[in-house]
Amino acid sequence: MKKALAIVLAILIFIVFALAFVKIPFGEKMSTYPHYYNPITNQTSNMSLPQHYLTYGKNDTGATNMVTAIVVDYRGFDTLGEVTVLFLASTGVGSLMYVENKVKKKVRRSNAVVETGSKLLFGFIILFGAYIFIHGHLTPGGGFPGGAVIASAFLLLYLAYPKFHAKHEKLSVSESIAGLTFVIVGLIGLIIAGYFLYNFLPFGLPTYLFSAGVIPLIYVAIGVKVGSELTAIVDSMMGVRE
Amino acid sequence: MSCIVDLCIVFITLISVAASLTIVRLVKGPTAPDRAVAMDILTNITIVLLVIIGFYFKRFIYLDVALVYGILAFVGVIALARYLEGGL
Amino acid sequence: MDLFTIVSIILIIITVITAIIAAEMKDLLSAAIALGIMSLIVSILFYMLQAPDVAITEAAIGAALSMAVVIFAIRSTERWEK
Amino acid sequence: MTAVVYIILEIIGYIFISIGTFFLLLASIGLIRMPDVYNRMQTATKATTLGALSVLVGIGLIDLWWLPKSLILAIFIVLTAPIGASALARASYKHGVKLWKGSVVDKYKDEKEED
Repeated sequence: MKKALAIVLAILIFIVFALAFVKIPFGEKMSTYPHYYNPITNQTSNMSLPQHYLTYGKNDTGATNMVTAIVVDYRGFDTLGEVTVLFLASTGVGSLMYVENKVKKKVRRSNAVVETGSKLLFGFIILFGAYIFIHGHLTPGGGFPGGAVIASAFLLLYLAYPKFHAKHEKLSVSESIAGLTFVIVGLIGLIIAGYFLYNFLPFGLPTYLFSAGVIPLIYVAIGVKVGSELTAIVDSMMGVRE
Repeated sequence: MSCIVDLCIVFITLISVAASLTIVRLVKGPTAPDRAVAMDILTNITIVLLVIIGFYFKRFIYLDVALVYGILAFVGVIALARYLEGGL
Repeated sequence: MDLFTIVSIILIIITVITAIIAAEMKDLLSAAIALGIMSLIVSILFYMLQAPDVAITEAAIGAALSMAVVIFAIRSTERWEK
Repeated sequence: MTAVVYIILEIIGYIFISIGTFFLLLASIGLIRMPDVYNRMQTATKATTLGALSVLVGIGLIDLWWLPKSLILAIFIVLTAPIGASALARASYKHGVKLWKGSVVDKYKDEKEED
């Protein structure tokens, strides 16, 4: 009875959502609002927003990957908010999992294959994560997946060696330095041009590594920050073992 | 040129049939290690599928997704294995 | 119907089956494995819809981290659902 | 002259991809047909590693611009797949999965005391 009621309710909610969203033009040129007003340059254009990004994005930001241009440049302030949400999540997990008298748990050691292999692959995985977030403006990827890859490298060491522990002080220091870099880059833009996260460095040639102004700088900061936060989450969920 | 595209899509279909055959083991498998083996096989099949779909689209930069799976997929398998042998 | 549509239909059916397994299984470790497989297939679907950025994020989170966190949670509670 | 070489490389690459696809299909059939965990792991892991390597080399031969990155991916697979498989086999032995009734030798049981 309860299950049938739940299914009927789910179907009703689905129908309501379908009716509500079927009218919204998705990615098309909207006929009722044809003018996109740019508040910075005080211009109006009669393109839709995706068309505007695809047409002017490369000249505005210098990034080849348009998703990166939108995430870091056009919507950079939102990204600062997302990183802050992740920081709050990490703090919450740390405070929930904190125990005063830590009981050391006796666990079985892993075998030689896993230990040697994880020691060998740790450097490769860190290198690959750095590649992902440094090349964020050229290839798919960016700060968030790069940070997740770096955290996975530390997770591998936690799994292979029962006695491994990342120092919490160093993690918080690297995380704070990365967050400060993000905010300081934004504030320099505020001082130079009058709005937050202004792209003040020269753009360079597109498709080269040193291009797109401050975007690679911000993505490196986001990568280090996300990596240390996720490593702190893994560390506090792992507990103390022996 | 059209011949090349046809061959690629045939390979993609065959490999996705292989992926759906591993799901049979995931549904049937009596114990958890059977399902873990199915996942281990499916990660390898997924890497190949990603590479061939990227080749079908003729996008070189799409290979990065397959690289992420190639280097990270075994970490999840090792987490499972360490839990099963009581090492966590 | 061309072959590409058939491939996407196969992958969508696999996604639905693994999601049902992850919800209904009494053994929570098997449910975690099904969740990992679901994130794999969803990543392929994002990739086929030409969204490599979403696919790479899904791959990096779903391949190792999310399953490891679920396994840590199972370790500190219980493996079998009552 | 060079065009002929490219066509020959392309044909060899397609042959490699067909071999790889065949082995992947065989691996998934073996995963269903084999009787216990160790047999399944033994069939499927070896066959998928060979199939994946063969497909990657084939794609590198068809379009030579893809060769370096696909070789890097092949190296990653060669390094990671055996580690995962051996850890999983050892874990399922320690977890207490019984061998199939037709198996004749169990060498790990004798070495287990040293561990």
